[in-house]
Amino acid sequence: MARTGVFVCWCGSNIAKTVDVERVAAEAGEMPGVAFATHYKYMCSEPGQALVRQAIAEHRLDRVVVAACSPRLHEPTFRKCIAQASLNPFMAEMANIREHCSWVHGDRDTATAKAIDLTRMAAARIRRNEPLSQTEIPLTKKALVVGGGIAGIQAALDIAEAGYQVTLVERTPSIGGRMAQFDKTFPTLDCAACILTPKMVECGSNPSIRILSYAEVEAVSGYVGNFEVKIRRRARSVDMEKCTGCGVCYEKCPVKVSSEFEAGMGTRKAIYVPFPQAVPNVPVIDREHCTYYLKGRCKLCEKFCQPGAVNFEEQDEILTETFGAIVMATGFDLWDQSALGEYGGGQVPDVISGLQFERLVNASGPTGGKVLRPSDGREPKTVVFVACVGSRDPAHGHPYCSKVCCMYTAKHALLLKEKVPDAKAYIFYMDIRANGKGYEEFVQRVVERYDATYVRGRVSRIYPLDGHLVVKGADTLLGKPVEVHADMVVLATAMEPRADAKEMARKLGMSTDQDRWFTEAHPKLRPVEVLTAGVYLAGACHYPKDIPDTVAQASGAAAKVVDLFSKPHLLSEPMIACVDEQNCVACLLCKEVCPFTAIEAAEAIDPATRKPRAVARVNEGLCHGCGTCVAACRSTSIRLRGFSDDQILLQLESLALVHGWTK
Amino acid sequence: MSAVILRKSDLPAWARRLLASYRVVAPVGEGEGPVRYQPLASDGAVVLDGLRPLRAPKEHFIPQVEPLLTFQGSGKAVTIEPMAAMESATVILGVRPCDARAVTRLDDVFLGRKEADSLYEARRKATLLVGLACATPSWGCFCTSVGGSPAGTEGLDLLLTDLGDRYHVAVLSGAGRELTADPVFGSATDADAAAAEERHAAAAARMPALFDAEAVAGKVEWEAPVWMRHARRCLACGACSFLCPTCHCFDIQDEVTGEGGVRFRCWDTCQFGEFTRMGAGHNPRPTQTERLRQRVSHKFKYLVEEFGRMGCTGCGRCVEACPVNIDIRSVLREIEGGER
Amino acid sequence: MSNMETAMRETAARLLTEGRVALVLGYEAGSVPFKTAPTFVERAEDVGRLVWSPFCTNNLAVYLPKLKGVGRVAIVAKGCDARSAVTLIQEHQIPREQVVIIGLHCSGMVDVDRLAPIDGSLAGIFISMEADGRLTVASGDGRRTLAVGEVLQERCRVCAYNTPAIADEILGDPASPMPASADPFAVVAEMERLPAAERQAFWRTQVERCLRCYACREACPACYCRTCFADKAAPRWLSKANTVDENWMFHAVRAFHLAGRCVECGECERVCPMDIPISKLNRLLDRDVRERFGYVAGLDPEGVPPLGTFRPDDPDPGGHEG
Amino acid sequence: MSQTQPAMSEGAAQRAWEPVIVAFLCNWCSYAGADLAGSSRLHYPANVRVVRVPCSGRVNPMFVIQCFKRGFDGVLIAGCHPGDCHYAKGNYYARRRMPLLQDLLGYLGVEPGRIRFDWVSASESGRFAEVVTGLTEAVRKLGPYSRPVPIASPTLPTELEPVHE
Repeated sequence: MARTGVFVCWCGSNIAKTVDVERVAAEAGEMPGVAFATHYKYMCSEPGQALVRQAIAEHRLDRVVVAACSPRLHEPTFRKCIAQASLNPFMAEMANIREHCSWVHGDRDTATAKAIDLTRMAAARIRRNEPLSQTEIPLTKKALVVGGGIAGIQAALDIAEAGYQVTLVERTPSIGGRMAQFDKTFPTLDCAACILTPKMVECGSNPSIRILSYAEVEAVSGYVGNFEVKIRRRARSVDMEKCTGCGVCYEKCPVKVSSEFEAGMGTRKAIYVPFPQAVPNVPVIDREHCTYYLKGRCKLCEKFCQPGAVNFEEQDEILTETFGAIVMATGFDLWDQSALGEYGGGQVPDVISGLQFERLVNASGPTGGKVLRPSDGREPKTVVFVACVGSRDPAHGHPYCSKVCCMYTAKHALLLKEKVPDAKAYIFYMDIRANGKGYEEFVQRVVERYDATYVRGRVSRIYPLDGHLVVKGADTLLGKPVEVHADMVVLATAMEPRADAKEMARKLGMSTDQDRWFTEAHPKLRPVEVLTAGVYLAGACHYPKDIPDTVAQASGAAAKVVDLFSKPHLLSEPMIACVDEQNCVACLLCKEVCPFTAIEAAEAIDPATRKPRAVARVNEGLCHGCGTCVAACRSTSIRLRGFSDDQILLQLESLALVHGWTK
Repeated sequence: MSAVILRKSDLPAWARRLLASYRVVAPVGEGEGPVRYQPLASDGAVVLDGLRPLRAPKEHFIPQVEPLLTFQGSGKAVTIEPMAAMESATVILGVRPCDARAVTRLDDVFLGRKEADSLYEARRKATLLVGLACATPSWGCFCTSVGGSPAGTEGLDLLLTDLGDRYHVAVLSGAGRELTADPVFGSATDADAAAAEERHAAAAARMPALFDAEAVAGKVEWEAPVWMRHARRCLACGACSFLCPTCHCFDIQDEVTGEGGVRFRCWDTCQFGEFTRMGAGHNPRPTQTERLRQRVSHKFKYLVEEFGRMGCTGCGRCVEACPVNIDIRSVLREIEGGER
Repeated sequence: MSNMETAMRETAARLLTEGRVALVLGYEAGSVPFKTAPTFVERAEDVGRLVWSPFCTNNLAVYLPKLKGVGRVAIVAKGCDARSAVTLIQEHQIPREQVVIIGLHCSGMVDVDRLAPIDGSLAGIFISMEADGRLTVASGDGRRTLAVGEVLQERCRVCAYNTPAIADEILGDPASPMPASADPFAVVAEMERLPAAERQAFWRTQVERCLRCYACREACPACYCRTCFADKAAPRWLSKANTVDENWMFHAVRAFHLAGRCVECGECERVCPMDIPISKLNRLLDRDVRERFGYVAGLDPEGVPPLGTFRPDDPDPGGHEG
Repeated sequence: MSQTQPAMSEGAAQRAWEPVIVAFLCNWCSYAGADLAGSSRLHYPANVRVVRVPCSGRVNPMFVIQCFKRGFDGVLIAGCHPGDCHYAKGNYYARRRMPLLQDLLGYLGVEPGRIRFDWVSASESGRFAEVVTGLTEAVRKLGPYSRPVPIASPTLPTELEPVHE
């Protein structure tokens, strides 16, 4: 039988003025399980706490109810207090007779009656309290950054700078990401490579950062502090240690393939580095196109490789490592314009994407920075830019704004004019969204000083005619149709989540929103966290972002990781769910409703049959104790420690005794 | 044995007069749901025609829930208040012969052992049973196969036989005779007696015996495939037992409220897995096979061994209520036929 | 013997002979002409036991979770039974590959009570199926021939899924849909028209006679919990005392636990010895789940039950509707 | 059988009927909103007895059913507004369960006015007071909810009156 002490606080006159505290204490003394009850002027004061501790010793109390203010205020106080008297801190409960009673009710009798009830409920509930403990969870102070674009690079650098080990996993042969493909950045027109490459190099040379390029995350298990991650290192066919980066291999390679880095505007070899400044500067062999892999002969690269770095026999390698935190910086894909039949369906060579235009104007691009149209290599004089291609367009699956197109389209018009001074830019747009530092001014400059003609309206059709392109649209401001004969059209196609975003989210136990972007933990207050503790977001895998926003979020994510790593170890959440495996029938509704993917299917031995049987199991590292699973469980086989069915039912029963059963 | 005559039109008047001195329990058709034996209100109508009521009058001897005592305590001081036994005299009207016979089987269990069950005893002693001969068997009925008859008199104080506009009332006990000491009763002629006989024979003819129950008792075995054959489809509900007029197993529970509460007993059944599950989880009757064996063996073997008569009166309620057509008649026929 | 019965036996024999299943779950002749009984056929030579008639009312899916461990099981399934199987697959009670669904086009099951002759007794009744599918019922009162459609169970009259939603084998000619005139939710609307006090009185009267024999629960394929909340000792949600309030809670909770999962097979109500109109409760939530969440139970084995998911734009509570 | 009923608290018998309403409040929003109502000294009727839960998703519909089984007069379930859940999604599941439960209980004769499921944020102290006041008034208008029938022998003379009229 419980030996509960009830301590009724006056809170000066805050409670005592409206509630007859003496009577509450007297009634409490008669309640089931209550061994001692008293009242005092300020329970939270040091003398008040001393009184509690003394009563625990004197009356051999094993649990304590404090009828006072809100537990949100003083629950920690009294937990600490009874811990000092050698009770488990979770053997304290509070009855909120101030905020929920004395401050909101005027009539003394009514308030006293309610205070007695609230105390009764707490005294009933506490009979089923159990000692809870927070266990120390060891913390692996190594971070995994997934994605080697500017977001991943920034996060990796910040974490490494704070003194922690970082592994940066990049799917392609080199880090650098989208930003490496860009020419200049808006609104300052800094050369993208000039500001990015130093960071790439720093990444490559920082001893705390290990870059695993040409690698992918295969599987993630575990939880915050201890994620076990399987990483597939795809076979490069070139020994990272031996290769000097001389480049002879790809000079000699006879196979030409359309280059991903050049967005299809240029070519590369079957053995290649994506771009000259690649980090690591070690080529890979594209086995799908390499003659040796296709036909079993060639090996020219091997023949010319002096250090003997080429290794055709290399196999994929699976690394399994433990990380304490994960930063997701997997970036975005561009929507494939071939879905747009009315714009030529990707079949008209001179209708290109914004990213392809970046490569065209880039000095290190396939044309050496000359703007030449793909079909015939002539310099275009009239170029139409179309914004919102697929974005803000629910019909094409992107109801959202891609956010960066307004700005880069303006930048493109400017760059065009700089490269081809007699060219004319037309920009079809829906709205101009230039909300960033210096952005609006930039757009104005393009309009005023670079002679760009902005046409507000949608382009309905683009088709080739006699060596040029007819662009048909409407000017919604003038309310009449517009037709422009252009030499080239640049489409600002929508940014969309990576094709495997959902798959990746599933691996990490994250969720994605209706557009498949990774979902943050809270849209306002926790924008870099996800619901899986220890996983953070950086950059456009979360939602379309430009470079400054991406870098800011990456630094935010890094700060979260550093904050996590600054602790000696993690403490488990004491009030979490646990499954009664004997009763669980593994319908797994709990798994469906868990916001934290903390519940998984598992097996337990059935004592009756001695055979394994499916059950649900709670991963204690992931559970946050919300109790949504508990309420979903039909056989009530999940218990939420601290908020168990027993505790709540007793609260209700204690009320029923007084009220429900009387006529 | 004497007999009297009660005109049907006089039945309500008689029932009302009984109410002056007795609690009267009778089949009452009440709105929706099946006809049940319920306390008759002064303006209530007794339903005596139709098939036997879906629920036996068993619940008036062993209520489904029955408080045994209340307790109130604080610290070491506990006060216990046992329930007083009922003393008010009761007449149950319209009891079918199978159900009246079933009461005698309950007597075996609750009164026939060393200690009588005081609550049962008080009720039983204060209760008179006025029977009604069955005219129409229900499809599950098999009283004739277990030594009973649609006009059986065992356990009854009076037996009414429907003769169209009147009842032939056989007086079977002294208490029964007192009940008929009422001006509404007339004397019965030989023709009435013959008519009653004729009705009894006609009803019995609709229900030929299906097996020899005496023979079955000797053939009930512990290990036999017949249990598994039928029990495999058993869903482990309690419909058979709860409707059975002789099933009497109960559980005792405490409803604790604060520092006091009530101890009650309530029907339980060997068909529930919980019934034999022990505290630590072990269950000596782990499947429905053992549970079906228990139920059949109890009625046709164990009670015979203990009291010399079986615990089934062939009312057929279990046959009709079983969701999966486990027909105890088939089980018994297979046992009788030596089909193992 | 009907064609369906022949096809069923052939299919069962083939599945057993080929070793594709360890057991076929079907119906055998019952102890009386208007009953069949669930049966478990494990050898091809026993398939002759299998029968098919408008009396095969049991939902055999109830046995599927109990047969874990015997290997792959074939189940003879009407539309409603197949929906139950879908629910069980969806809720991880049976792996899809461990069950072979022999779907039957169903024209409805007979409400046995509606066959009773004048004296209300089915004792000694004899039933035969005519070639045209009609039933001849012979009793002491004489013979009458009637169409199955005249004596259907209520749940069959309003059934919209008499063709199995999923099946591995499908037998019989596609059944014509049940008459569309019957609105399954008419009973719900009728109940809702009553004032609250009358509804309360109605349900208290209904549940007052509940014996808590749990036939409803045990006959229900969706009630597969190892320990029902009703039997749980700690905490004790429900007293074993069957007072009207405790019975009320049992039925309220059972109805809620079936929300979005009940396939309206109606077995709970059929097996209730006390004639408690349980379907009337289940059907309310069936309708609600359809209206609120656009979800119909037992159609998609891959689907997520409506209480296991949500939409951010689900309607917000409008406070009390007083 | 008065023995099975606990003694009424002193004074309870004299007082006229006062509705008993159980409020399940999520710790992060609605409980905090109720706290703020206290700090703001807002007054509302004293009929609500609060059960603190971590999240509205924790509220098992069986708790609500239990409340009415025990004869309480009203139930309030309040949680964070959609999108504000401390656990991100718990309230969305509550928003699926509770309306179904309200429909079910309504169908069983518990007047809809006795159950209120609503959002109250940590800053909505005024709203909390309004919700409680509104619910209390609605329940008061409806009168006492059906009181439970105690465990009793059906054949003991004192309990002979029919269970239902």
